[in-house]
Amino acid sequence: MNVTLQQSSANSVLEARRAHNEKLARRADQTRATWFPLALLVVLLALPLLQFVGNYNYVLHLVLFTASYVAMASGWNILGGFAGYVSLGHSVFFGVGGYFAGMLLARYGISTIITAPLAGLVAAVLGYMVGLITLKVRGPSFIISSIALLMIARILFDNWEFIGGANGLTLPTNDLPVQWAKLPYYYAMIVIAAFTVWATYRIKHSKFGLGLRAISKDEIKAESAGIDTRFYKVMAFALSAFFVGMTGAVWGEYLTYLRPNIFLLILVSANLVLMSILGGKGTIAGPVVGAILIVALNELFVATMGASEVNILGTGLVMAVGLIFFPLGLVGTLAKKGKLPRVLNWD
Amino acid sequence: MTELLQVTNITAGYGDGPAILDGAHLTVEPGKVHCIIGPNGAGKSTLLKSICGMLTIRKGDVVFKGKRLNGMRPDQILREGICFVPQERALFPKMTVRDNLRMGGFILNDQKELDRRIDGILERFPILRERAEQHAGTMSGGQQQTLAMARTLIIKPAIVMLDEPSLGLAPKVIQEMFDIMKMMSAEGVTVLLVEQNALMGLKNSDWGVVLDLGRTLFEGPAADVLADPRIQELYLGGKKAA
Amino acid sequence: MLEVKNLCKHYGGIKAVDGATFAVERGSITALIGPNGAGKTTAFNCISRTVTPTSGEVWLDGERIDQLRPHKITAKGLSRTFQISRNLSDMTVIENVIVQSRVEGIRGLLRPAMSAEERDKAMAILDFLGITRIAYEDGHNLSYGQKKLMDLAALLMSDPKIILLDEPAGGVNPTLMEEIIGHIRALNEKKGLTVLIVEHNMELIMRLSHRVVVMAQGRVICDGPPEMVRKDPQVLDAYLGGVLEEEAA
Amino acid sequence: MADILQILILGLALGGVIALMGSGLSLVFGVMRIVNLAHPSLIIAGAYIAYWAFKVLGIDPIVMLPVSAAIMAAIGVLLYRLMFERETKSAKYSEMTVLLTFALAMMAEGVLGGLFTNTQRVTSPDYATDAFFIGDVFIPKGQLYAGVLSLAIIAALTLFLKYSRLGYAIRATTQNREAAELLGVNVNFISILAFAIGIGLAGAAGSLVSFVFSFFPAKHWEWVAMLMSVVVLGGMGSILGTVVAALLLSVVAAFVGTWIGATWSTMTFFLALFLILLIRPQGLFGEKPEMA
Amino acid sequence: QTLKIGASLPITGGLSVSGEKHKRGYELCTKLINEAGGILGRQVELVVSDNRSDPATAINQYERFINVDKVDAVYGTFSSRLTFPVGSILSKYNMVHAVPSGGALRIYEQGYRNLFYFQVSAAEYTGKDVVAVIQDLIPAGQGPKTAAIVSADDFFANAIAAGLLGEKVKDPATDKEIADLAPGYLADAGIKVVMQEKWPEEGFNDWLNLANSIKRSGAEMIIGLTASAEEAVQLTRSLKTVGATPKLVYLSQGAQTEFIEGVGESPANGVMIHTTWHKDVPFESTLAGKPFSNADFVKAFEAEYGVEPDEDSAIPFAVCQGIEQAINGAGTTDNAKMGEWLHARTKDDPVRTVLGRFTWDERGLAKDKSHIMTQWQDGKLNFVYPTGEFEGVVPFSYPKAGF
Ligand SMILES: Nc1ncnc2c1ncn2[C@@H]1O[C@H](COP(=O)(O)OP(=O)(O)OP(=O)(O)O)[C@@H](O)[C@H]1O
Ligand SMILES: Nc1ncnc2c1ncn2[C@@H]1O[C@H](COP(=O)(O)OP(=O)(O)OP(=O)(O)O)[C@@H](O)[C@H]1O
Ligand SMILES: [Mg+2]
Ligand SMILES: [Mg+2]
Repeated sequence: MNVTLQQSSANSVLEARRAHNEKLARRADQTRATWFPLALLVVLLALPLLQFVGNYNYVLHLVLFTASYVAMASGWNILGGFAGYVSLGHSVFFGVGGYFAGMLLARYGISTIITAPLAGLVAAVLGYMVGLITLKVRGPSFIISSIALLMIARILFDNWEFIGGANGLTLPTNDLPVQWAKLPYYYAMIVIAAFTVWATYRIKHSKFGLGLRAISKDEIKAESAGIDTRFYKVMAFALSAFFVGMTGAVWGEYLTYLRPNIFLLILVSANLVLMSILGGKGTIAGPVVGAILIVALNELFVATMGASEVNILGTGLVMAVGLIFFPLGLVGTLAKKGKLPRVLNWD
Repeated sequence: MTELLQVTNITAGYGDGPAILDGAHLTVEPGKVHCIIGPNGAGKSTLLKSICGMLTIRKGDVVFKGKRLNGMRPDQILREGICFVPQERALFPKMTVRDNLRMGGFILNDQKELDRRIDGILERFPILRERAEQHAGTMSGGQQQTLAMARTLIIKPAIVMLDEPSLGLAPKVIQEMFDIMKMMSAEGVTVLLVEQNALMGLKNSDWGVVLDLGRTLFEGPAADVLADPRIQELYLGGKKAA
Repeated sequence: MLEVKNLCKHYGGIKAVDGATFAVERGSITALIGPNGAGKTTAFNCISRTVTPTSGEVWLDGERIDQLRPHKITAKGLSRTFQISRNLSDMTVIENVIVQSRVEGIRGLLRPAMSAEERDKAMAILDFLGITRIAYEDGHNLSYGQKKLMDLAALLMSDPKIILLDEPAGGVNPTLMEEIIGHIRALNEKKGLTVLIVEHNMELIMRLSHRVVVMAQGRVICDGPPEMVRKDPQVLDAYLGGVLEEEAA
Repeated sequence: MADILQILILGLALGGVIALMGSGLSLVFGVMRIVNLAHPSLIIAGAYIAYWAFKVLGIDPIVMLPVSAAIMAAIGVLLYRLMFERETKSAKYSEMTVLLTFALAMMAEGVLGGLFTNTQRVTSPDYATDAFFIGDVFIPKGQLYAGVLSLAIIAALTLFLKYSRLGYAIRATTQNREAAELLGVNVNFISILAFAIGIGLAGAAGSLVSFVFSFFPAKHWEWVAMLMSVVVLGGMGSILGTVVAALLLSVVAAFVGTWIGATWSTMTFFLALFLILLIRPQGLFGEKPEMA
Repeated sequence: QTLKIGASLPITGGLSVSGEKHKRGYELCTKLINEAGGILGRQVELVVSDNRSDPATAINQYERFINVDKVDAVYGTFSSRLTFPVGSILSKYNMVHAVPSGGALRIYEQGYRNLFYFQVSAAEYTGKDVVAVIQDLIPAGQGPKTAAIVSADDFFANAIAAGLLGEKVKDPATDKEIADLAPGYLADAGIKVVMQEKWPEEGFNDWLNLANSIKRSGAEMIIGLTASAEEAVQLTRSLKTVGATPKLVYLSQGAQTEFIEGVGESPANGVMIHTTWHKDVPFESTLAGKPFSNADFVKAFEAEYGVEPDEDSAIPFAVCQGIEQAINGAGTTDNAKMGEWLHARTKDDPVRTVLGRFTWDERGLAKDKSHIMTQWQDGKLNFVYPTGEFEGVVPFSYPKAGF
């Protein structure tokens, strides 16, 4: 029998696959828009000038509030997004940072803006130690262990008389006039947020970040590829706690009131998770976009629907719809489909 | 010559990705052993997945006993009589070997008959009988492969499609495997297999198919495929025929 | 170079590895064969410490490694592949490969994830294995054989001293396998790479290996040069089932 | 001595109810790999059904149990089709479901709050605040009935999943969806069924809980952490583990609460979780995770 | 142009039950004012938003009221834990802060300006009236000699407990002593505390065990300082289940309808609760310049919502009345002037609300007021103390006949 092998060079499948791969390759080194976050930062730094022409305290408050969540969600992203360990207990570090710096302020009068890095460090050490225990398990068990951590911290703080127990602790307010009173915290928070975003960028593009991503996919494979998974994970935990702790420090003084149930709330952690996931877990711009989106949505709900159960229903609905239609988050899903606007490509 | 399964010029791919198959065709005749060969990534597994309904077919037809299968679910296609053992072992890792076999006969309604057939299988494969209560996920690679194969023997379908049945099996067992396949085809079950161990595969088949870059390059008697020098060089490791 | 002494791994009543002892000489290609369920993969797992051995010792270069964590062992130059490929989904093939390149010290951690040299090196390896076409594909979306090749590429990326291959030929096209074997042999000859390989493809084993260790039921039943092993009646009975004679005929 | 016995009984009584609530969670995880964070809020929904039936029609919550289970199961079918169906193919199904059910919990809270206000409710059949007195020692009737009934339900369900053909199909689908489909299982139907069973169980638990604890829509936050701790401690997916952990922890908590202080009794659950992670990460009855 | 007043309330979350009732109080009062022509001739627009029981959100929302909605005045929020941080922010903006709920003494010792508490007194002093009932209404020698105090670990409950037990109130930030309440009201009345226990604010379930401990302690008086009506229900039901037999039960919460609905008539019988308000007390107040009695309030409330009001709606109603009178009195919505006007109230020219008359000291605590002690009797909440001040006082029932 005659065998015919037509090795036609114009094989359409070959073409299609090559085109596909080229598309993927192009996406891999798509130029990122570093100018955009920088421009955003400049605008935000100049924003308080508005105070000269009127009272824009609420705008500043919103930006500050958003920035604090940007910092925390980005910090959370290191552990939850890069390493794949979803923690619902990160508000513990928010609380530890807040209380540590807050007590220093109350007793010695040192502003939390100065002690924030120290507070972050304390949170990081705690994160490191907790990580040694809880990072032994992954998936649902880890999530639950993080909730348990939160509960334990809550009970301990509630019963620790030295820091005011469940009744809380008031901090002195600064003496600036109403118009300028927010500025120190505003700038501190913007700087912390910017620093955190920059840090997550650096981490993602380092060997450490690559290792974390490998860990999030398959820990055994990662370990056998020569990655010290335990060290990487625990470091990721400590780093993410660090940024959340710093934020907590400044937030405490800004609120002038420390109370376990302001900081140690599951809803605070849930917000971090929601923001990161809605924006795009594991991406740089994701937590930022998520934070802005959630704060804006909250404002919208408050403004249009006021007080009602619609509020919580709305939040749940947004989360569900977001997850169903953007399973990788806004940034992640758009990037996968190749439809991400250039300005949001930060990684 | 009446064909049992006719695949004509199908196009298929994963999700909204590129077409992996484009212009693949295949004719399966009753009672014979068919062997598909081709390099890695040629689309062999993809072809089998398209036939059994795991992938949506974008263009072309799959016709089985005169009935069009396009758009049917895998479980419906199984009930039509086409059974598929994928390459990545389709076992239930946290079920025992026996329960895996029991699942193999899920479409049988007669539980007594099922138990009888399971016993028959365990009889035939001593290694499985030895491990009947072990979780399938903790078995060795070859043991898992054996189990996956053995499971297809429980129901007696019109066509069995096997994706690299010899994978990870010891030489002695491979021989047994092919013997079983021959026996199945003798019993009237049509076999369609994909093999990288092409020499072995073709030697034990009646019909050979060469697939590369998503299209069928050659279809013909297995002996012809084995004999062709270009196929030798490209797909069989360049050795002279035995 | 690699010494396994009295290695045991028991799962409840099942003795997956039951007192296996063998050694791999520096610069040699040693094959580990045996029937299905003989304990070959389990032995690999114990050596690379993916599972904890029940008892026994593993020595690498005169140093005991069975107490070390897996990444330490990898850092000492011992790399392995998995019988059932483990790939990192949502990461491209090239990332899957580069992940395996060596990172040393804290400073190493801060290095860029993918330097230009690493990328070039990875691409060269992929090219050799014929899978550049899918370099940017998701590591999960590959065909069975492609995954095996990707694993192999990752292994070569880490410049190991000794590699443990678990059925590298399973599911790989024979023509391509020929080339891969050629490459491994070249590495072995030129760079003194030590290889321990598990394979069921006897023909390949006979051509490639300097020495063959045969396992059955968790024990080593035969150990010697290929010619000797293929004639051993015990091996023929337990493993080969007379295949080779048939082929020779 | 009577004291110790009494504390033991009270611990067991509370443990029975917690076991009931937790085992639904465990079951849904065990057979479907869904960590249903909405389970407590669906229990509350079930409790509302029992509450209104009790208040308006005077039907005993125990009698209402099958009805509220059926209603919740029907709601489960709807939820599955709307929220979970399209996720089943996702590689990150398990992780996705954690987040989706979290969203579901919030939505349920919102809807329940809108329908029933945030006033706290409790059904009060006579047995709810009554007890059997045996000498000095008493056994609270409400908890006893709830505990015994729930153990019966759980046992029945476990047997069903273990031995029935549908049970096989459900387990197979969870372990390897593709393979199950290739073997002739209509996986979508099976998934809906399994989900409906899980939610129906929440409905059943709701009826029983309605006379043990008081509830309002936001209450689920308090329950979720405790129930989850019990489930992890017992070993994710092991129902026996959940029951044992619930009973054990409740007894320990009862002693801690009496001898050390009520504040610390809640802590027992969380500390125990950390301890188990230290010494036996897979939980009391969990299977050791597969390695290579 | 409308006159805007903002209130942030916990409509969802842990405090939602009371939050919802507060909203009704504010809404009803606003509606009545508007029907009567508004304040200063302007219609009043009430802006309520939900802070989900979260302090940070509450602060955020008051900032929003002031800066974005540009409200003319605000009403306070519910609970000490929310009031504390809100106090700081409102003080900073110089707003009049009329507090419906937030009884911890520490709030009033922070030096916040323009704070006005619309309840009897700081929570620390509540015990005074409890002990007064025992001393005045129970024949000498028959009163309880031992007490068990169980309390929620809540700002408010802790404060009541501190007064009863005679603890020191300290500011943990600076360790400064705010008040020394020694020896405590119970010791004053010669009652020995035989058991004391606290349960955590959230996630506590082990009520039966707690009740059992109370029973074992053999205390003749049970003092239950719960943070919510829900907890009061749980505690009472458990006490019934274990078969406790105290002579007297005093709860800090439980005047609400949910309580009687949850526990049933007979277990509730004889349970004593302190309140700031009771529907039968003949308080006279003014609303929109016209007389408006407490009975009018109850009637209006029932007409609007179809249920009887309770304390949680009456107090915010009074807050609203206070703000209305302050704006009218000052003749402007300038909060500084309103504050001055409120501070200038005297015994003869007080703020008149459905909670009675209010004048305040420098800190913002009401002067010369005492609690109304109520008791559940046959499914009705009757008020039993103070005797001789108003009509309608019902005889005190003692001792309690089991649950
Ligand atoms: N799940 C998937 N998603 C996207 N693309 C895929 C997926 N699986 C396979 N592919 C692509 O389809 C092509 C063909 O794969 P297929 O599995 O059919 O190959 P094969 O012929 O079976 O190869 P092998 O012999 O290696 O098993 C490959 O190039 C692969 O990259
Ligand atoms: N986790 C486990 N639990 C119980 N038994 C196990 C486990 N892992 C492996 N085994 C058993 O140990 C034995 C050795 O398995 P192993 O995978 O090492 O075999 P192998 O030599 O690699 O075989 P193959 O050639 O089929 O891959 C097998 O009988 C297997 O069933
Ligand atoms: Mg294939
Ligand atoms: Mg193996």
